[in-house]
Amino acid sequence: MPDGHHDPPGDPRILGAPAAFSPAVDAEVGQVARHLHTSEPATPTGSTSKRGGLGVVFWIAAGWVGLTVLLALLAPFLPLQSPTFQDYSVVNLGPSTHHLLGTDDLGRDMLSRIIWGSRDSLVISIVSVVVGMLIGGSAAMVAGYWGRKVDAVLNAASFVVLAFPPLLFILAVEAFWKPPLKSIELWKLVVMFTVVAAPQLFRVMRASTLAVSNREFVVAARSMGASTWRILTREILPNVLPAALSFALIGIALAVIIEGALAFLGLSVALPTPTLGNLINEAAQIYNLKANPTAALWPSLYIFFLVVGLNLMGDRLRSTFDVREGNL
Amino acid sequence: MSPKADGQLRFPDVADLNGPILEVENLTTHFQSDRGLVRAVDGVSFTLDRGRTLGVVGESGSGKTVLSRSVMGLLQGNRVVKGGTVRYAGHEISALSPAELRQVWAVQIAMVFQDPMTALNPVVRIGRQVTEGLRIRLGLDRKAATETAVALLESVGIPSPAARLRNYPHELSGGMRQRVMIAIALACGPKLLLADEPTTGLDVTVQAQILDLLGEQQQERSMAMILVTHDLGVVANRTDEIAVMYAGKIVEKAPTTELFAHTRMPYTEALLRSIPRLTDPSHMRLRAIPGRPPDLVNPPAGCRFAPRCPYVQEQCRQAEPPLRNAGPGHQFACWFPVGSSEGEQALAYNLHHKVPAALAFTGTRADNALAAVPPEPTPTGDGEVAS
Amino acid sequence: MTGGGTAHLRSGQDILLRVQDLEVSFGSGPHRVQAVSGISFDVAPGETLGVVGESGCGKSTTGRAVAQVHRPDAGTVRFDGTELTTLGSRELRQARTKVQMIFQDPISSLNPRRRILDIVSEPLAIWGLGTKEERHRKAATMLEAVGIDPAQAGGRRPTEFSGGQCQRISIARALILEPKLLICDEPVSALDVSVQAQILNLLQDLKEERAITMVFIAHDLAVVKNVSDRVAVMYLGKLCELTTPDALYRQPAHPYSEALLASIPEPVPGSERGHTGLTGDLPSPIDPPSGCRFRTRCPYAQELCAREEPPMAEVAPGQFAACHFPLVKPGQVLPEPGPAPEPPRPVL
Amino acid sequence: MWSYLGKRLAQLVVIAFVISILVFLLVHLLPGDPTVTILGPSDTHQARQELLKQLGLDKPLYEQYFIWLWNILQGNLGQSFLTHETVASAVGHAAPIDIELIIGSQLVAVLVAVPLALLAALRPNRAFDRSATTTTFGLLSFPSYVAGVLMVDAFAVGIHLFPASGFTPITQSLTQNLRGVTMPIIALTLGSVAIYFRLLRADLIATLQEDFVTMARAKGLSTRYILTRHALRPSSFALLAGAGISIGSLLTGTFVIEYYFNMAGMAATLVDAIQQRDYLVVQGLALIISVAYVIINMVVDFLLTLLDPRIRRA
Amino acid sequence: MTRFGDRYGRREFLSRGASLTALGIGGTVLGACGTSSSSSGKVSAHPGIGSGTPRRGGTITVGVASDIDGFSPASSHWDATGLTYANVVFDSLTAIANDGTARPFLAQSVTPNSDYTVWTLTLRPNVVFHDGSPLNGAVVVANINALRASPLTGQALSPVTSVTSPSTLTVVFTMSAPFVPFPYALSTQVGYIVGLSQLADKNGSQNPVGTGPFSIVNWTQNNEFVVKANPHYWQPGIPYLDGITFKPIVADATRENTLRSGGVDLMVTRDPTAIVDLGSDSQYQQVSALDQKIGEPDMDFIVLNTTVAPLSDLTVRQGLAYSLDVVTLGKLFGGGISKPSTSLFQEGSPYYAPNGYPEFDLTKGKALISQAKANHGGSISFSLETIPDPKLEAAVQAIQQMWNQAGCDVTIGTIQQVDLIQNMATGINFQAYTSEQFGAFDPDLNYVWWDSSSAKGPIALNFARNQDPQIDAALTLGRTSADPATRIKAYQTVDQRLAADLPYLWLRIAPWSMTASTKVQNFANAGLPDGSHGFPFNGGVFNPTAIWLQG
Repeated sequence: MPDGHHDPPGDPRILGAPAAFSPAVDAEVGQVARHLHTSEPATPTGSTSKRGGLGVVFWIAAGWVGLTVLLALLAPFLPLQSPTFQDYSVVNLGPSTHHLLGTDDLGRDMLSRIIWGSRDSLVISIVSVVVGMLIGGSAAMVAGYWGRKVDAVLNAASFVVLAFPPLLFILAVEAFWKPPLKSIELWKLVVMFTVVAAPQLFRVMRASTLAVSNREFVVAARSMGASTWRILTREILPNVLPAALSFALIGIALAVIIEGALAFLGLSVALPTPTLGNLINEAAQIYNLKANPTAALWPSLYIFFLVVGLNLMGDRLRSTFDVREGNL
Repeated sequence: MSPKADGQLRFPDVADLNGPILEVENLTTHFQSDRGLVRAVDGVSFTLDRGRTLGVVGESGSGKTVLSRSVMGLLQGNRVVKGGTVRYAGHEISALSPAELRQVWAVQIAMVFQDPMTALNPVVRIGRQVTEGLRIRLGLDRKAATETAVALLESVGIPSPAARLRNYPHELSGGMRQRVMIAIALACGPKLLLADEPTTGLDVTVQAQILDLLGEQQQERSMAMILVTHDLGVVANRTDEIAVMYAGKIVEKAPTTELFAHTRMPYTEALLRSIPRLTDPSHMRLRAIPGRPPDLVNPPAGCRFAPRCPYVQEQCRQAEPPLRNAGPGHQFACWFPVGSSEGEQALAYNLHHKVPAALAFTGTRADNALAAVPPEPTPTGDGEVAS
Repeated sequence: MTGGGTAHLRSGQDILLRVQDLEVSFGSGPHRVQAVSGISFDVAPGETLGVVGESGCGKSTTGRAVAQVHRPDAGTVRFDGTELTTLGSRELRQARTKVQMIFQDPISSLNPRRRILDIVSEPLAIWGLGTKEERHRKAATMLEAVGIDPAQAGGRRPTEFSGGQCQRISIARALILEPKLLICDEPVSALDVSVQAQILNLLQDLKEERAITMVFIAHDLAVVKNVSDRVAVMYLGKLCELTTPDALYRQPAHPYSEALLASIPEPVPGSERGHTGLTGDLPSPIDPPSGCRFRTRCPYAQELCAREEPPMAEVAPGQFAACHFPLVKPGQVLPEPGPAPEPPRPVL
Repeated sequence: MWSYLGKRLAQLVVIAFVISILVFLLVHLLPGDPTVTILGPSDTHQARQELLKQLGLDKPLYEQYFIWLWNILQGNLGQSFLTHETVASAVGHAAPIDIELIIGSQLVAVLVAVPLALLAALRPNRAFDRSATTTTFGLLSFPSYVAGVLMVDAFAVGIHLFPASGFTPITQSLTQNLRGVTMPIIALTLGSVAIYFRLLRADLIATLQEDFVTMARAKGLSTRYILTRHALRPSSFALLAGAGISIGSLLTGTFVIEYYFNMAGMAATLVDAIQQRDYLVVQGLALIISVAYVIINMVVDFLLTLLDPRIRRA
Repeated sequence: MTRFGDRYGRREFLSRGASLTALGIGGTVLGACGTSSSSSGKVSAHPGIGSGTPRRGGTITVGVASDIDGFSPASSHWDATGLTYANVVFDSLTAIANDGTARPFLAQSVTPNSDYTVWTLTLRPNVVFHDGSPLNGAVVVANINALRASPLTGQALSPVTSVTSPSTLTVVFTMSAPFVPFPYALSTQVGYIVGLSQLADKNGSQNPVGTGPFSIVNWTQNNEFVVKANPHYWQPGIPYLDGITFKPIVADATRENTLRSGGVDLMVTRDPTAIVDLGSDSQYQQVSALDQKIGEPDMDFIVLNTTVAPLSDLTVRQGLAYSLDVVTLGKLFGGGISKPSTSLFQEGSPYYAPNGYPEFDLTKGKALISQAKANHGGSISFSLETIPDPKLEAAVQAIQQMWNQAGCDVTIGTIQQVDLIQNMATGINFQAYTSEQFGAFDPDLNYVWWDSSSAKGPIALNFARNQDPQIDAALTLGRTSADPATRIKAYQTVDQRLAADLPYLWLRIAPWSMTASTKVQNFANAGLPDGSHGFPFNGGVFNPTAIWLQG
């Protein structure tokens, strides 16, 4: 089946997409592949491997997210008041030199609470998404590569987990698991989030794996006698990882927001530990909103920019590596 | 000049036309890219008489596809830089607004695309894809449009055409899809058909059928046609005239027989010789063209083919050769043309000095040292590269 | 397994690959597609077998089945004294090193996320041969052999290369394990004519240097003729004709071969044959025609063709065709090959 | 097509079965005792045992499961231990809320996102596209619980435009119903608008580069016609898949909004029931939600096959 | 019991129901309250009491804090909302007047024999149920028997050994022991009489048939309860309204928003900030239970498990009490109206007397804690938990800091309401919880919560498990003595002993309030048939019978 024309710079088709694949391959890989290699309006050169191809926006977002993570990591070493120290003489104050972002209804320093709060929020979101990706991702690669029965079983399993009402699951875990140590509360949430995230990531990565598994370089590796493990790790993984990574970033953003929702229900990390969700939840109460609107503003803004940053990064990665949410 | 009346463009009947149906003058199409201006079509001129067929031949990246789309005015957008004029039936269509151009398309000029798999909307039934032009452009009602569509599909050799209208493109074979596309192009009775690699995606057996079909339809409708292809074999027997493009420029243009009989441009010759022939014995070494087409952002100075040319001399690298006449209708752009004494001397000189391109041209074994041609790193990727 | 026959198989020990009654199918149930239905062929060491046919005729599937990339449903693939179809996965992995493939889409066949030197040395890495430096050194040698400068290219990724260069890299990778058999699955059909010539020359050179046996799959008869010692013509999962390229060109025995030949456009004005080749499309492989599968498009078809499947038979010495009414009758003397008409070549 | 549907249906049955087991086990292994909520913490052991017997909770677990399953197969989802309201009737009250919120929010999201995406994709990276893209990023990062609080403050408390809480069944009063759901729907819509816009825009941009769009232009068709009749449908696969996921997650994801706007939807009812160990209600609701999730996804799959004729063979 | 505004469990009865049960009907809920309502509203001198001529017609919408699980006194768990609903569709045999005494209501008279072991009720004649059936002794007997048979309410009537109806309008209760405050019990959940058709109806708990001023139109769980005026109501001239729609709105904020946006005309809340805000707004009128002097007010407190170390150590409990700064807590969370409390009763109540409860003294607290540490391995560590409610969560964080400053190692956390109740009852995993309880017109209604006998066994209703013979004796005395002075003394003893034993660390009086838009008149002024005024606002419970709308 002749085809082929790797359209060079200047050919109008390239204005759209790097038409690097033959229709024959397209037809085989089907719709998923279509999604995999259609893209944002590419430059006429259509290359994806350029250095700095992620653009300024990405790096600004990454810088912001990085700063957030760094602050969270360094919280114990920063010259911050304890996030739980209550000073009843300075309740509900606006920003001042002593309290850069003001204080809350118990006279605690908002800046300190936000930075410390982001610690647990980030641990929950990042760890659960990373672990979810390890579990869901490996299952996805196995399912996508082996196909057939393995795929059918894993796929159905992911459906079961997805369809199971997450609220029931979370409340059940909440009721079931009473960690003897308060420090484990955090990990309880991580486990819940992981269970919820894993099947989602499974579906994303399965779609990418399916698309990649049919590519000829995988067939080539097989014909060279590569073991399955080697094919999965050397050939498929590097190709599904960027896509998965972009979803992971968006997943982390989502997890930060969901942590907030759980805090709204009193299901997030136990008191008195601040999390971003706990902070918003505390501050968005009507009595606090009236007494101290800025206390709600700061954590909301913080979440907002963190989530925007993560979304931007994920989105940039996605458009650079040509993946669609639609492959879920 | 056809006057515009109440926003409607009017074109003279082709039969009454005195001049050529298409005149392209110094057409340029550049694209703005991150790396700079991509000179995809760079000063191309030609004319086409009604009912005649022009073949446009070149490698991928030579700008031939852009040329056909530029002629039609299909390339729009803020990153397209256009220049030159295109006159259709005496009317300067390159100056028309997009809305006006819509009146030209399909009814006056139509296009057959390279890959029917991608050029037919995969989620729209054949029926609508054929009839929508008829209904919207020609104002036929549903019934009339359907009847016309059936007739059209029948005329392009599709069996049980009425049933096919309900099909989606993927339900047809490649050949059938290409026939559908031709039917769509012909639907509104264009006077000029641009066929952009109409058979590239097809099997050889089907390719012949499609080319025959195009020929028949052209005869019947006395259309003019531009046949764009990378395969000289395709145009050899089906065109009146051939233009060879290289790096955005026409480097040789001649009536078909003349071109094959008296090839002037080394590039044309190299193209011809690199094709394996059935008539050649097995295991015959092919004469490959070394290197790759130039980067259209920074084309080489002088003749753009110089880096790959077996005849190349210092002059070629300095000065760009103009299009010169070599007999009736035959133009070429070369300082050391094939068949001339300068050319022969140049080649002999190069062979003597073991210029790799010349060695490759002879097909000698040594040229695997093509390796020889230092692999210029391709900064961005696409574009045929040698090594 | 019906018909087909094995008259064209050569006896004798000196056969590297013998494929017999190969059947491959895809899908299941009513949509089961029999892509290859019982074909047999053999390849002698150092020989190049060209396989030609329209898309959908099963030629690529055959290639993949030989390499056991897609395991066949039935039939035997005896390679270098080993029966591949019955091998367990471990032995098969071993055996696969001796059979390598080159694919149609040069870009898709290289992992876009890996560097060229790693890609080419990957087969060595898989088998743990040598240290990393040694592997890279060997890969560099291979790259040089295919005309890629390892110093320049080794550290780059496939997306930075053109199709032609990628195909060279694929070839380097395929040859690094020094396979005995190279299966080239449409290696040039995605390339421009000028590059196609480069690759064909390269393959030819490598074959001579390294005494590689090849199965060369393509749809372009002219290309196949150029590289092959024997040509197998396939149609709808079946073998139609097997002969030398010159015989095929001079005197095709099977009507399908004739049609195929007639379809090839020659870059010579006026060379067009009156005959336009084939009409219609390939029938559906899900429900192939009875008897001779080509009969629905065959200008010579008779009632017999629908009833009975023609077996392969020798119609001329070394020329086998599966046709009830071959265009070359057994015993018929072939016209002497005249000098090939030279195209106009002003220089040299 | 029918065999495809049949296959999916079989899949649905299997998944529903597995989920029913999981739901049942999880609910019954929950610490806590429904008799305590019913009787209160009184220490009459006998009353408790009697109640357990009466509720059928004294039987072995597997037996309870099969009784439950058998009842479900007969269309009887059970009855609350506490209020004696049947699960079916509870669903009857709760489901319309979710259905309206979900359909409403997704419909609004699509109605907003599609034209925005069409306009943005037409001239990618120009002013309109950039501002729409930026805005949607904002929306995406704007949690519904914050949106709800702000809207109530502005539109309910502030200008009395909408009620701050409550759900009026559509059968009772259409205008009241619409006024009541407006703010919850908007709160739920925001994120979805962003997601739909982004999915559709990206696909549209890709589609608009396709040859068939060029071909449609070459037929002299108008931009509007091409966008709506040629580009939209092949660009909406990801949108549809996204809608499936979005709707699926909203099945219980509406909880915060239901809570804040005081609407007793499925999620809120489920949480209640869990809190009270109202086993049968939890089981019934969880099963219905799960099955709804699977059905929605299958409907999406089915719609995808309608939308994209190429995958019909599968 | 616990509940500051449970934002999570939608039904308050979870807590109240539990207490109910136990108590039989006791306590809290029904109890809730007390006394005179005082107005903090600034609009009218007598908010909740209509001035001018009542107007007939119109409907109102009322926001309540929870929904109920049914209308059956024998099997439903009525919290404040449940009793409010009951006031609407049913009538109780007795009712509390604004002086805090129980008066005959559906009964015409309630008379004990000399030793309070036999009580005779005469029923009001010519009273008919919504279904047209008459009220008579047989109906009451059927009701009481159903209540006694129910595991939920049976205990509340445990002193009753038999009930008979010697004549059409007479009912006689025979007790096993003197039961002085019996008329109070008849104003609680067990005093509401339903029609025979409801009793016979399998789904009776969803289809109330009462004698009340309104009859049910529609009840959609968790959504609304709609009633229309009963044209045949036995009290002449009322109700004035054509109908009422009740909307259960669990979240305090949402309820307040709904009032502010005009979605409800009247609501109940116990959020001090809301009370202050709304009270200072001329668009609203307010009735608050904060100044209640009668009976016991609803209290917010911390309940300690006195059987588990380290809280089993009285020294520790004393240390905690001394280091708990209720005044600061009041400032932080009380919106300026909170009343820190150190007693079961409020100053001004007849039962109130100085009780010796530890006043805040951090130094003393620290000393006691450090003194106790030696006995507990060097540290006093325990967990304090509350239900998920932002205000409670904030409060326990402050308390944590206070106690940690005193030298404890306090862990805090949240626990779902249902688990909290179960843990308290079983004593498992239970150390210190926030709680709300003890509102009652007559302290006897809290008998079970304090009696030593209910502090034992696998399930204990005396959650703190505080066993004090002096308390037991005082409680018995209060129940069996008819002498008011003796009774007052008895309950003062209870209060003093609790202050000494410290099973409960008092925080404040629960700040219940009722807020209405200005058009709603007379919402806290239901009359009683004897001409007295009914108790206006009893914690979260009120009686909307007499409401009328301003023109």
